[in-house]
Amino acid sequence: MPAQLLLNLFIAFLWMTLIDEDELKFTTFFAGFLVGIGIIFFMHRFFGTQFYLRRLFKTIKLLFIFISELTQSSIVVLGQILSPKLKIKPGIFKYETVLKSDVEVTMLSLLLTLTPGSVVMEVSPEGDTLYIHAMDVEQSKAGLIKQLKNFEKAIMEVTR
Amino acid sequence: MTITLSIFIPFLAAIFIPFIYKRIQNRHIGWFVIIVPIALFIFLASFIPSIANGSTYMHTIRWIDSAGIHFATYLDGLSLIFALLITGVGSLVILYSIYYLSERESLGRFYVYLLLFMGAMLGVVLSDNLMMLYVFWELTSISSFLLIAFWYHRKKSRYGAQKSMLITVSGGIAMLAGFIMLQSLTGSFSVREIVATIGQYTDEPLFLWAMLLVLLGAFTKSAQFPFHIWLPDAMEAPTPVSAYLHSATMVKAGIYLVARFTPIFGGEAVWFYTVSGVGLFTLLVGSFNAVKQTDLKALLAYSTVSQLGLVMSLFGLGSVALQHGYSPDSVIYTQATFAALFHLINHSTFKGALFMVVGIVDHELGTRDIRRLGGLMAFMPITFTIALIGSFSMAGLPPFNGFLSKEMFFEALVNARNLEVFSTGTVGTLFLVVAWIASVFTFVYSMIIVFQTFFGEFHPERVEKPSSEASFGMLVAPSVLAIFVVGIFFFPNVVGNYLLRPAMTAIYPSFAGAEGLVPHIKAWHGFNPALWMTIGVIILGTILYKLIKYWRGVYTIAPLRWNLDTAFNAGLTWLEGGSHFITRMYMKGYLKDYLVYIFTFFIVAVGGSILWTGSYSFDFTDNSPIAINEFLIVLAMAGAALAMIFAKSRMTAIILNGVLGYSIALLFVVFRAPDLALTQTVVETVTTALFLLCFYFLPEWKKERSARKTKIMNGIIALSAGTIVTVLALAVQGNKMFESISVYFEDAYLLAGGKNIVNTILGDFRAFDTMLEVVVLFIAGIGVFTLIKLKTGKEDKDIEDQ
Amino acid sequence: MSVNEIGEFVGALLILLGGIASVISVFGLIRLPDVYTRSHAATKSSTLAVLLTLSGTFLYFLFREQFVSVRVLLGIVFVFLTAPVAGHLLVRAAYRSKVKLADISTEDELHDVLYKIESENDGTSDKS
Amino acid sequence: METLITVLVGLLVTVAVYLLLSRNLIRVILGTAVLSHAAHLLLMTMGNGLKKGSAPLLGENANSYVDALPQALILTAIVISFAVTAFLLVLAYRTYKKTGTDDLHALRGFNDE
Amino acid sequence: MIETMLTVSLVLFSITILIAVVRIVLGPSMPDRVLALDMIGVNLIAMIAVVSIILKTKAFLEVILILGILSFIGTIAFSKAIERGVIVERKRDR
Amino acid sequence: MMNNIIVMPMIIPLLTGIILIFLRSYTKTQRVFSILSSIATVVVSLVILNRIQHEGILRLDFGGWLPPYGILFVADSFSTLLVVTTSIVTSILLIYAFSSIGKQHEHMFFYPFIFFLVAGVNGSFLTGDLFNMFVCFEVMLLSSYVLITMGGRKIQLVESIKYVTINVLSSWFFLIGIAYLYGTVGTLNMAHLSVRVAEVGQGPLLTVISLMFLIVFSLKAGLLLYFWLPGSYSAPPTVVAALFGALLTKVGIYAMFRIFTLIFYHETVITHTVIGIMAILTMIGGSIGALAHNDIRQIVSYNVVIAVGFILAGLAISSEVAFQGAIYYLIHDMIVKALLFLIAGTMIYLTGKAKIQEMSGLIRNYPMLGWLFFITMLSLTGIPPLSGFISKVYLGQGAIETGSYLLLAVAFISGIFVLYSLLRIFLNSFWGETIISEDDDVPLKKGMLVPCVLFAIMTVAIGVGAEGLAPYVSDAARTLMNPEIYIDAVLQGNR
Amino acid sequence: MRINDVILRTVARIVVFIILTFGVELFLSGHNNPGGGFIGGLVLSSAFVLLYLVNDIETVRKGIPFDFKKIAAFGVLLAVGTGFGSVLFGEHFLTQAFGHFHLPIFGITELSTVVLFEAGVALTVVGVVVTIILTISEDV
Ligand code: NA
Ligand code: NA
Repeated sequence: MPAQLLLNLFIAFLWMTLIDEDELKFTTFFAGFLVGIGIIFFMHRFFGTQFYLRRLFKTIKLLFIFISELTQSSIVVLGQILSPKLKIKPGIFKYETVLKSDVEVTMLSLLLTLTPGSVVMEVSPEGDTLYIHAMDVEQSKAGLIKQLKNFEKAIMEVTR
Repeated sequence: MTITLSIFIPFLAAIFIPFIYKRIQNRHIGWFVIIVPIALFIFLASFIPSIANGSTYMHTIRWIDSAGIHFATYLDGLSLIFALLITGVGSLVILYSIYYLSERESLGRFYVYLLLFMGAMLGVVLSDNLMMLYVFWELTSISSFLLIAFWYHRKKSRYGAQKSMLITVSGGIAMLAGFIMLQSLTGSFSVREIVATIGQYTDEPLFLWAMLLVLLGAFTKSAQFPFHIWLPDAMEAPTPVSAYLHSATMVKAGIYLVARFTPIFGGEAVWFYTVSGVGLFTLLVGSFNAVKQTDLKALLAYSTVSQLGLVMSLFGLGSVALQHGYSPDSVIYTQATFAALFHLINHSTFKGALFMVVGIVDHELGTRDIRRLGGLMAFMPITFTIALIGSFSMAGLPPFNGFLSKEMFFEALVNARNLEVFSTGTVGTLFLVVAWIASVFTFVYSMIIVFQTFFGEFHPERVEKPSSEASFGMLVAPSVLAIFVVGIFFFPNVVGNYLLRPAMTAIYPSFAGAEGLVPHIKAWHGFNPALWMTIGVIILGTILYKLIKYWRGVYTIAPLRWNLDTAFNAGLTWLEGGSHFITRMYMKGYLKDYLVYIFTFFIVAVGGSILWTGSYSFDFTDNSPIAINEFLIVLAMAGAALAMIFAKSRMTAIILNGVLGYSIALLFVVFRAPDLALTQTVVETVTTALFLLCFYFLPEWKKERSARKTKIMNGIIALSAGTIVTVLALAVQGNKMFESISVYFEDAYLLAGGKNIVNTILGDFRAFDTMLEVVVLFIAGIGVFTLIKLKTGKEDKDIEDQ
Repeated sequence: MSVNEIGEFVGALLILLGGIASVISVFGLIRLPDVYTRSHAATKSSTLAVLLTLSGTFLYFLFREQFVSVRVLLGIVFVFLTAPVAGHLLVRAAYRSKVKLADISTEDELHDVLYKIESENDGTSDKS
Repeated sequence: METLITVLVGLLVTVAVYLLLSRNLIRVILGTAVLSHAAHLLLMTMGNGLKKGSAPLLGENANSYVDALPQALILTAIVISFAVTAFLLVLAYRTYKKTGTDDLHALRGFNDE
Repeated sequence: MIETMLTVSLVLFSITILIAVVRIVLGPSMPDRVLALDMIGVNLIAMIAVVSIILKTKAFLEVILILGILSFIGTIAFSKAIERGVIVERKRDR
Repeated sequence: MMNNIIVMPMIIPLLTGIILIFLRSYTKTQRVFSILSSIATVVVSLVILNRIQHEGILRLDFGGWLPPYGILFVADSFSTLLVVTTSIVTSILLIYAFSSIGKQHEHMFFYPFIFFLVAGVNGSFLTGDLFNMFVCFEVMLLSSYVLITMGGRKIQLVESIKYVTINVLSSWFFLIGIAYLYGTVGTLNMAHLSVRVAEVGQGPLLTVISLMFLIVFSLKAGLLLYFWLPGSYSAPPTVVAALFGALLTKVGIYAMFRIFTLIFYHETVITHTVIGIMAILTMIGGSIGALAHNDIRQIVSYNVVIAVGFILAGLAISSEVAFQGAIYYLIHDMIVKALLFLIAGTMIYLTGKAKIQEMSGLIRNYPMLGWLFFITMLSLTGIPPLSGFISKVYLGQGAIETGSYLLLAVAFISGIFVLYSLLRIFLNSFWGETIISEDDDVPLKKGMLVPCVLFAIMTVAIGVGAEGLAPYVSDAARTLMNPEIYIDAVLQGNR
Repeated sequence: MRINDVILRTVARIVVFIILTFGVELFLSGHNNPGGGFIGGLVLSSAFVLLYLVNDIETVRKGIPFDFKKIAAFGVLLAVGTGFGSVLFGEHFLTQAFGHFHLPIFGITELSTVVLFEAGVALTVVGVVVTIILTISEDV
């Protein structure tokens, strides 16, 4: 994968030297980079690995999942704060994740924590269990776990 | 030139003595030392004829030219008398000391001090420049200090030395102030120039101050009441020292000063009353106290005090002659001065001899206590003879020189009674009575010396050593002095014509050559009042001496028992105790107190002057508008700040400080200061981190248990400080007087090639500040490292460990 | 209205929304019963607020001055990255420093795990 | 604005002085910190007026700029007060470790002879 | 219009800060206070952004980023202090 | 014309300090390098002093930026005399440090801090910019903070907390004083400040602001606000105490002279009267304090206080002669105070005791030390022909000329207290029965004695050879008396 | 239960690089934009502070085995040295020179001795801040 990036940069640089006679410009480099992307996308099977920008698309997908979750739960929490009577039942629950690497667990935790109504309190020393504080355990635990699964899947698409 | 050199010779000798002392083994070092005074005496004596003919010698070496301070020597009749006394008596004292001091003593040190003193004393009497005089004046105090404490392991020696040093140096400092005033008046430090021009300045208020200050110097040095208290304690010095410094020479420096300054200050009523009054009173006090002494040396010390008083008073009386300048009528008053000079010489001879006698007694018997002594005449005939001559001369009996000068003293007093000037009438009579009473006591103690020591029964068990006559060598010096005592009685006019005449001319320049300035001294002058007074003294004195055990009780009567010494000691103790008390009162060691002092000073000085000068004119017209959000932020900051005071935990306070810091960063943004906002943010964070780093180790805050009153006081101080800062700032904002220089920096790009003005100021216009600021930071960094890592091994003994 | 003006308006609107979100979240900070619930209000709602504001700012500069502010973008990424971490750390610190959960809390699956092991540790250290 | 900030400065000074007069070392150090905040703000108000002009960056082509000199001075002052605070804090820390107290009443020094 | 919106949001942010200060003062627990401080930091970022728009300058965009970085660092330091007392360990013991 | 040489008295120590950081583990090299560079500083400053005699006041515009916009160093006779003395005193004290401070300190950057301190001190003397003076002060102060705590004994820590806090406070006053002044007249260059203040006349507001500076420099100098001084000067190692005693208060005094002769000299009725009263109270307080204690270090420290009052009496009098006196006294005091502190420290080192009643008869075992102390005592009392004398004469003249009799009286009487306080040490500790037998006494290292002897020689030399200094001193006093000389030199051509 | 800092450490790894880059950028752009040696240095040191907060001292020391005191000293030397450099060229102490140079790749570039000066400042700041924090932390 880094090989693809290096190659892409090389193409861009080559492009730049080919196009510009006397002056070096960033815009030319960028254009060369785009050209490189195209070339590598066509050729990536020869490397025996995935096209390296595929992750980008997956990441963007993850981002959108996140933003939608964020908006939904934000509204829920804002509503809870603003409701004349506090009707919440907060609590801590345990969630065992299928994710393995540090980066994956971190990403999951960040996303979960960013969405309102839940905070990751602890990660077990082994890194496979998250302890989560939820704003309203009784009502949203099921929803939260669904959200977690959603995130797990999206994350794995990016990282694996 | 040679005269100047004569001052230096003793100093030079003093430098070499320690080296010689190390080299020689079998010869007393004194034999080398004695060469110096003898040579100098001969040298100075060679000037007698020319000086008697009216010559004077002057020589100047420039020293601190810009200040008019020169090394100017001046030899005239007055200085010559003193110079001869210094070297003459000096020679005899050293001769005496050779036998008196054993080789076990640290003689090197002794003679160094003695030579230092001799040089200093010569310097005093030969100086023309006041500053040079002062130099040597203090040097005599110092060498005297060293000599008194020669046996410094004795507590009493140290005490005596300290006392003399404190009193004489203090007087010296006063005198210095007086000298400087004289210079300010006349523009010169030269005595001769001042004498020449002083007439124009006598009406200035400064003139009087200068006079009193100079007199303070003279009185302290010459042990005049109430400064005489140092002299008896100075007797802790080895006897040769007492004979030399504390009878013959140093104590006469004050007399010299008065004589020297008579042409300047004489003729003033204040001078007359002060000098003669203090002199007479000292005479009375000294003689009265001498009688009760049981230590022979102490007795001599008090006698010296009284004799110095006598001489002093004579100079006072003699100054009257200058009141209207020269006239044939006023010459008569100069006789007092003549008597003073004459008695000065006489006193040196008989008192020197007496001190040496006491030294011999002490040396041979191991005690000087009159109550233990008696009957020494039998085995110390020569010593007895000398003592007799000395004492009788002191008592004013013929055929000894003391008689002559004593008679002249009485005559002067009688003359003074008739004085028209200064409306002396009744005071003159008082003077006369005082003098006469004092003379009676003088007679009594003189008799005590002779009779209680040498007559009566000898009790061997009361003395420490077996008794015998002193060695020949020890007797030489006092004998010579005794011969002078007798000799001067028979040939007084030799002294009068060759030594006193030029001295009189020096003191009364306007009387030079006047008829009767130098009278013909006669032992027999008919039955005049003075003689009757002497006879009275003898009769009453004899009676009092005989009946002494019946009236000794008066010394225990309250006012007479009171002792200035006790007062002095109490004063010092009180001074130390009081100082300790006061210092402890405000130097408690609490940081808080110190800060309170500082803020109080700030509030009083700055706040007070704001109110006093009314510098609180405000002008709010130029204020920028406030947005609501800015106001709210300021409100938040105010809240955070106030909350810091009441914060119950340390971390809360730290957090609140963080709020302040970050909010200030926002204010910097509002005020268009991006660089500041950036710096503030980072610095605040790092500071907070540091607080937390150090925080862990500290215990949780305890509630301040300060009293409510303290809290209110603190609050008032804090509020006042805050108010003053604000008021002053508002006043400044309303009173901008100039445009700032910072307009210049707006050309930063042209000048320094940078578009960020602040950065160009920091990196270029004021790069030096930045460089140093980096250094400050660096020092702090390395300093923190050192502070934590350097732990010296030894632990707090509260003592320097390195 | 030109495209730029619309862009600017959207930017300002986002900022205003951010302001409102911020006030609401601070309302939560006052209102909610314990530090854990407050942390929800603080870390998330205010993160949302700042994200809205920064996005608005980004848009504003983009449309107003045709200026792509990398710093603002970086700022957004940064807040995204750090805000949850900060929240997580704080809540953990609170729990480990034994700040009590509010009474209305219903379950606590962490308590036993954390303190059972700790007391075991204490036991071993006593023996040694 | 100037007046508002000046009053704030006065308040900060008041708080700082009150903290300085306390018995607790950390409070004293916090006092010095607040004191320097106040000084920096005060310096700010001493320029040619707050908010009058643009940030002193020539690249922005404004008509007038705020006074840059006080800003430079404050920057220097901030760094210096940071250095001093750091040292003072460590000093307090070290003193506490050595003496076991941060109560200034217990830290009198020479006078407890 | 835009101007008003911006001003209003500035006021809103400063109200947030003001209330957060109240939370700091009230506590009750230390994490509460740090939370409020963190919130103040975040809101300051927002305010600076808005001020930049109002002043039409890019001069303060750096400050936004810096403030983000540092309030993060500050919060870490505080939570470590609360959690473990020590904020920088010599050697991680467990 | 290029006057880069006048930055050298600051830059040489600065660079030396930095380079010594890298030489941490090479003690010998550190020493050699230290002494060489401090001698170089002496030479350079002497060269500057003489150039001023020929060329008048020298100035160096940093970065070539003309005053009042840039920062500059200004070397006039007054400042340069102090720089020279500082450099000499430091060189001699370094010799003492070599044999006394110990490996541990040397390994912990002791010499760098000394050099930073000197850099700060010299910078403060030379700078022509008020804010830069603030920064130079900080360089000096930070170094002093470190030096006073070095070793970390309890007493050091406790005293330095007070010292640091009070100095932080005074730096704060300095900063807001600068703020006010800048707000009012819009400039920082001292000569330019003088011009502007003169132009509007020193009104009430400016007078009030000047009092802010009075507070700052009084704190630094120990004028009336001296309570921090005795404790903090008693705590550090001997060399450091000597350095403090000799240099630190002098910087405050210098600044006071500079500010109140160059800028705020219009309203003497207020400012100089206040200074006079403060000087009197300082002398009294110092005198009382010097008698109040039995601890040598305290006695010695209060003697510093007395001297401060004495010198500033010269400023209160404010005549050319009085200035001369004050300048002579400054030089004298730097040397003799260093000597006094060294001797006191050596006594404590030798006996392990600090109270006068606990030591006795030292002169038998250490005669040289005893006589050095004796000379010091006399010199401080103002006994001629030692160095304290001439200043006393000049100050007296100044006081009399201007009718400041109270100042005169207190100044001269304080001399007696100096004498008495030191006499107590001499009589109790040097004289008296020898307690230590000659066998088990601590040997007095040559390296400790030599610096003392050098200082003693200097006090004699300055006293006897006062005329040699006269042209410099009178030039300095003339410049102080006539601010336009300084102003012309700084703002030549661009006023 | 042992503390698992996985989230913090993972994020910090990224954040540190952002801060470092930003710090260098601030340092370089200081002459024309907000920033400069001080701020750059401060930001760089805050990156180090973050490293120490997240990891322990020994770990960081293995990764960055510098003596920060020496770095600071070198910084000061550089700052003072640039001042001295101008003396060698016969200019006033601390005279900064700047000019526009044609460099390969960068084109017309403004080069200024101020950069050296500022680099010294930045190095000092980094060295000092890290030294202080390390020293205290090690003293536990
Ligand atoms: Na003693
Ligand atoms: Na003793």
